[in-house]
Amino acid sequence: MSISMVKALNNGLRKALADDPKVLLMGEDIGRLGGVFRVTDGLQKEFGSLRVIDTPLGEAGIVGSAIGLALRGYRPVCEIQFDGFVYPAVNQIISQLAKLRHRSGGVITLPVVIRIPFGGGIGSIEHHSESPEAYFAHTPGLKVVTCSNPQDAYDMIRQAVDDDDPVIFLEPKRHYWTKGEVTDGTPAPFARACVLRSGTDATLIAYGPMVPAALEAADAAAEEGRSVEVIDLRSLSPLDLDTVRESVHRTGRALVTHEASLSHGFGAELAARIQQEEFHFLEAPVLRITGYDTPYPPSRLEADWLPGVDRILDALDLSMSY
Amino acid sequence: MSISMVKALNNGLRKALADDPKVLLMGEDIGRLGGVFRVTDGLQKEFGSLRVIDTPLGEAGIVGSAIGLALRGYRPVCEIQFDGFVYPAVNQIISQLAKLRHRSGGVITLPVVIRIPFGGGIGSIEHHSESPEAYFAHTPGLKVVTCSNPQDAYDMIRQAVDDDDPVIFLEPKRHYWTKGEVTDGTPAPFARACVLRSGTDATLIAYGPMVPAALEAADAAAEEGRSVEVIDLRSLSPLDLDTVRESVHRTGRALVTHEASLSHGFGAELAARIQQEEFHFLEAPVLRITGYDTPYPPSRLEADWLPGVDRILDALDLSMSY
Amino acid sequence: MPRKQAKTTEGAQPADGPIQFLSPEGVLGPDSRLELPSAIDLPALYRDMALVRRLDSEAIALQRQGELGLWPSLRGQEAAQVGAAYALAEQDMVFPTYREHGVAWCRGLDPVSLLGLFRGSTLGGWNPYERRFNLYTLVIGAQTLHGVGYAMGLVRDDVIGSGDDTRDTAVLVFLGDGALSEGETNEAFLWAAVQNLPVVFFCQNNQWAISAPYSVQSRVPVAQRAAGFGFPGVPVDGNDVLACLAATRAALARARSGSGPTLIEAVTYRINAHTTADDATRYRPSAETDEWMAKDPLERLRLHLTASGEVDEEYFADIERREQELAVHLRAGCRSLPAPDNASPFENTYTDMPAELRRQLAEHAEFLASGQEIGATR
Amino acid sequence: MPRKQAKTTEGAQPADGPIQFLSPEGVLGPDSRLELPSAIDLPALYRDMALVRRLDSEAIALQRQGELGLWPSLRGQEAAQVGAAYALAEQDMVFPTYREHGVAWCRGLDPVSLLGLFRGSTLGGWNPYERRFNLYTLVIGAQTLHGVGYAMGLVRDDVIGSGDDTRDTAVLVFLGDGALSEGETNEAFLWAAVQNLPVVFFCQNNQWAISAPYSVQSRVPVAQRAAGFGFPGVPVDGNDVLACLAATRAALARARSGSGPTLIEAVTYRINAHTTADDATRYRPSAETDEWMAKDPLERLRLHLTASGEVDEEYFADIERREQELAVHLRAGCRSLPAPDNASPFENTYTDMPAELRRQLAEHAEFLASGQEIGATR
Ligand SMILES: Cc1ncc(C[n+]2csc(CCOP(=O)(O)OP(=O)(O)O)c2C)c(N)n1
Ligand SMILES: Cc1ncc(C[n+]2csc(CCOP(=O)(O)OP(=O)(O)O)c2C)c(N)n1
Ligand SMILES: [Mg+2]
Ligand SMILES: [Mg+2]
Repeated sequence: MSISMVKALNNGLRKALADDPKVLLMGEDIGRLGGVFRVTDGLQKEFGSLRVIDTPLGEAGIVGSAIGLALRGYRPVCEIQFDGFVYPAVNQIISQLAKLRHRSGGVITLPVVIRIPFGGGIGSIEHHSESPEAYFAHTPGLKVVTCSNPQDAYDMIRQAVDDDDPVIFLEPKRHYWTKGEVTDGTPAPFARACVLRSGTDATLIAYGPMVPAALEAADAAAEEGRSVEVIDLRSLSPLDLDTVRESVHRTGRALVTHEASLSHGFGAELAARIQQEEFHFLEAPVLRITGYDTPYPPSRLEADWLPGVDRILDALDLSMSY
Repeated sequence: MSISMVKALNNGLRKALADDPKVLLMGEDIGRLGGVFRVTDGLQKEFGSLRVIDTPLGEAGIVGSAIGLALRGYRPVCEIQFDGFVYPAVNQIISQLAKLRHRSGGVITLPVVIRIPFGGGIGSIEHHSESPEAYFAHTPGLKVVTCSNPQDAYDMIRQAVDDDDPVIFLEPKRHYWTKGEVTDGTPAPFARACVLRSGTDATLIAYGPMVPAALEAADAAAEEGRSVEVIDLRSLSPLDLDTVRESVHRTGRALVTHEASLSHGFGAELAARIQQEEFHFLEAPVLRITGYDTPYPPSRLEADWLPGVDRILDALDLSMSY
Repeated sequence: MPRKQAKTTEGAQPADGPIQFLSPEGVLGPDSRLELPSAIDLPALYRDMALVRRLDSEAIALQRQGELGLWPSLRGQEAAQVGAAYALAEQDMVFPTYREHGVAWCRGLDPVSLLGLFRGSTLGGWNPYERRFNLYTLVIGAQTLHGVGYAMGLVRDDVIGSGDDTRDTAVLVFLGDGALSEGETNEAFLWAAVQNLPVVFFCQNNQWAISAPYSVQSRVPVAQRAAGFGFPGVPVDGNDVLACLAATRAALARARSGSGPTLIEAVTYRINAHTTADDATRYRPSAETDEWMAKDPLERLRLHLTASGEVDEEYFADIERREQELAVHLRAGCRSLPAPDNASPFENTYTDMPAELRRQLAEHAEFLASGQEIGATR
Repeated sequence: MPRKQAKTTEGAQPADGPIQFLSPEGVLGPDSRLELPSAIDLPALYRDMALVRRLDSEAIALQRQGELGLWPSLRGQEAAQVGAAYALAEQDMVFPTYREHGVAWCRGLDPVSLLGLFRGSTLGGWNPYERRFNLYTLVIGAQTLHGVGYAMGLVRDDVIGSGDDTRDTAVLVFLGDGALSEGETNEAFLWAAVQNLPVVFFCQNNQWAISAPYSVQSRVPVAQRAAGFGFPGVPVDGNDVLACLAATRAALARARSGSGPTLIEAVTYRINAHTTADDATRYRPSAETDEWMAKDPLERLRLHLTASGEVDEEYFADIERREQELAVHLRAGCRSLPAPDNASPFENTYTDMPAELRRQLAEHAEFLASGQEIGATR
């Protein structure tokens, strides 16, 4: 069945709600309206307003009360309406959600999922195109994952709900309406990266929003006779370094791409790891193709500001030139 | 005159207040009490409670109202009592403070300083030993600096107040009581790193809390016949990459140390840059000596958990072994 | 309608209902709690409301034509915005949300400058210092603290309580009913109260925060919140421009005199969907909208003006002409809004561009320059 | 004393003052606003207050001896804490700050477990589910939202409003006066109000938040805040254990019955400095402390018990013996608190240790193992 990522998430959440009465959804406008992206469409009608909760307009309240619900045995799935509105909840996320298991010596588990539509490219206004993944990936105690296609969306949202650790679940909003086959088979392991395309000349690492562009770039490179392996990380924390290493070890070249700003972005950690672990096997430095070190620009500039196929190919040229 | 870092900061702030009537200090307990670390000791008495403001207990309020004061032409210096309590202010910092200049097309300048005692090693309880620098360094629009000695503390706090951009001013609380000479000469440029010790075998990069350990490690290494260059970054954003590159270019080896967790910590960006810029000159991968990917441990564990001289020396051994 | 207290029943007001001077039928009468403002240019008020409504309709049309990405309509809230704006002194500072097009208009902003944000050609659009009208703030509640800080600055500048009307200054902060739930808004209330700041919080309770009715945010009227922090809350009929003006004028005077903050609740209604991207039919019955249409803020003043004979046909014809001019101005202005410069994000992130950002800008420029050729081959 | 309303004058209470049954002179009398609780074991209440005070003193002594890094003293707040705790049913859940040692004691926690956090040997110290007493929360206000979420869970578990005293459950959240200023606390109030949650917020207004007197946080009494959100606020004499018990009992009963939240303000005083690391002489006059010493919560109950003849000398001797035992237990227990395991941070960050963390743990263990030798040479 070919469905959009929105529909895949909707199906996944429906299944999670049906499978376990302790699963709750909570967020702004997720009930009647079904969320501004309709990810929760119809779920309040089906499961009632005690389980699909239209909350007041307060993100600290959403995450803070989700922690309390988890302490009472529930498995809340919070929706943050847009990436740029997660910051009021950061205190509860960093100081409480991420730390309570450690604080309690392992007694407390907080199976809380925080869903966040993230990234740009949809012509939106300020605060609606942020890429905050590095903040969360730098926070021990959180898992951070993202999906790049409907099948992963469907599988990973259920795995996130099933996971006993807090999960920041990042949804690449510019691919919300991209369709793909979704089946009910055995999903890939939650924390495992996925080699989407194998290659021998270079390894191109992407996740969430940038995966389609990475695949497209690999296609274009193939036409020029270059064989590019594409890895979809899926899990940003923990990081599946084994898959990355195995690939770079073979290809000798690594490129990372993400929308977030370059400095201290996710690619920095990947570059740091790869150069350390594969020092003797690298033919070229790890290169990063990312957003710039500026706030996200007005949307009329985003097409140029965001990394894309051409910049990836330029970086590939550069990598090959070493 | 040999004074503690606390006293140096106090002197610097006093001078800033005396030089410009638009400078204000604001924070919890900074007036009568002089701050929990006494950095603002005596300043309310000297400059009055309209200029040295004891605020309500709300960090969002502190930073949010500092933005409003800056819009009215003031230069507020906010104190966040401890690193772990900055998170309630993160929404105002990331979405407002860092972005307003960009949002306004350069019309608005926000000369706001946010002072944060940071880092561990003082036997404190949870939330009192955090190292949040990477969160801020990943946020375009913010400057992020830290000092490692009284002279820099005295110079840099005034430079931060004079700077027209928002500055996150991180104070390594475990060196608050370390004394050093402070004179009134011409300070080093604000955004410039400083080579504290020159060497030829490897470059050891540190900042704030880890600088004394880095120097100690270099001393110990010298006894073993290894010449280690030590760089104190001082400015974390913008990053003085020129100084770093020049050094690593010569030594061929780079090590970075910080207290913050390894993954996506500040060292990741440095490693990513160095491996890219000095690819052909590196004799060994850039190595990182950092806190682990766990929340900050109970204080009885911190001495072991924190990176220290021995771990730096082990890393140096490893680097030299390539 | 989600709240009892919000109900503006036809005819007499319950004593604890919102303050109202002008009934939906256009009948002007007193309210025991506030003096009916004198020497008000009612025709001017109506004209501005009409023009603001037209501004809104044109922006919606521009959005439909693809010239704007999004537009948050103010329809239904013209009286609240124009009434509040008329109470401002020139030196007062305004902190809007993203819906105060009517206040912007009264502040004298070129309305074209409001479009850039929603066109994606800028994140700002005007100089906030020029007309003392801050940039729109999209993060709910965040601007309330900026207003508080600005008011702290006024205290320190000693521009309150002198009795000099051209000098004493206050801050007017706008917020929606949804913003009442954010922690930051409540911190703003608390700071304003404790420091007795010259700030007026003007809450347009338009009954909805996207799909959430007011009952999701609160079980008591907005004005009651202020009492909890120790300052007055004043509910007014937000569709009565006179009530809005009078209450805001009184509150600003109070603020300027150094007597502290006020929270005004303008009970009104968001006639359109949250923005042009929203579909309100998913969550609210059209009957509710119809009910509020009957309380239209323009219509009641039009009825009053006509009945009182204060205006003639030429007056309405003149408004129609001005509306036309405005529409032409907006359409032309929107299309000729300058495209943003690719260098601007780099240039405006810091006061002086750091070396690394210069490097990135150079790389970006080079990439864009090479784009033409590359685009051809790839 | 920063607040008018907080003043507990000797003798008769003003009608709007905090609820009080037991005067500082030990005279028991009615208060028109609340029923004097019946069938209360006054000697037990006094005993627990005395033991809690001793616990506190011993912890301070342990800090002085270097066994603890820090201790936040509850001295002066024994009545508030013991009174509130006595109102709890076993199934109720408590969310403390970092100062509720008295509540922990009444909840049946081994008091030694309170020391680990301040000794630096743990960040927790007990199983929060065992005695339904959550871990201490150090970030001001954060626990208020956890309590709210837990109460949302109670509603969904359908354990309110059945009338079954052993089943119906409520949440008791503690907070300080300073916490009233955090946005998160206000969000908690709002959520509790809108959803009518079974939660009681118990605010110990000890007049100070470190060096900030209550006047820095608010210009009105604590209880008034609740009204702004639409639920009752109840001021009680926090040094009167009976008033604290009665008010909390009533509020918890209300919560369990499904009638919604209450905010209790226990007007009390922090006799000692904020923590052992603080120096209160820098910011408050000793005269103020003296004034409050005269309203000591233990002394008034001791006076009452002695005067009423309910207890004899043996009773006090027994308390003294128990205090001694407690002191011995605390001292021995503190010193024998297990040192934390170097592996524990790695083991407790996630449910299953990720590969990278396993690698780091191995590296760490190896480093520590090699430490002995290396330490010798370097
Ligand atoms: C912190 C934050 N959370 C969520 C949003 C998304 N959002 C935009 S408008 C809105 C509703 C605001 O309602 P209200 O305050 O009543 O203002 P109105 O739109 O009705 O004028 C929401 C939830 C936001 N902008 N900021
Ligand atoms: C968010 C946050 N900001 C600052 C602090 C530092 N701090 C610790 S206790 C305290 C005062 C708390 O006062 P109050 O709430 O009245 O509780 P009390 O200590 O009087 O019991 C402050 C400011 C903190 N713990 N958390
Ligand atoms: Mg609204
Ligand atoms: Mg207190």
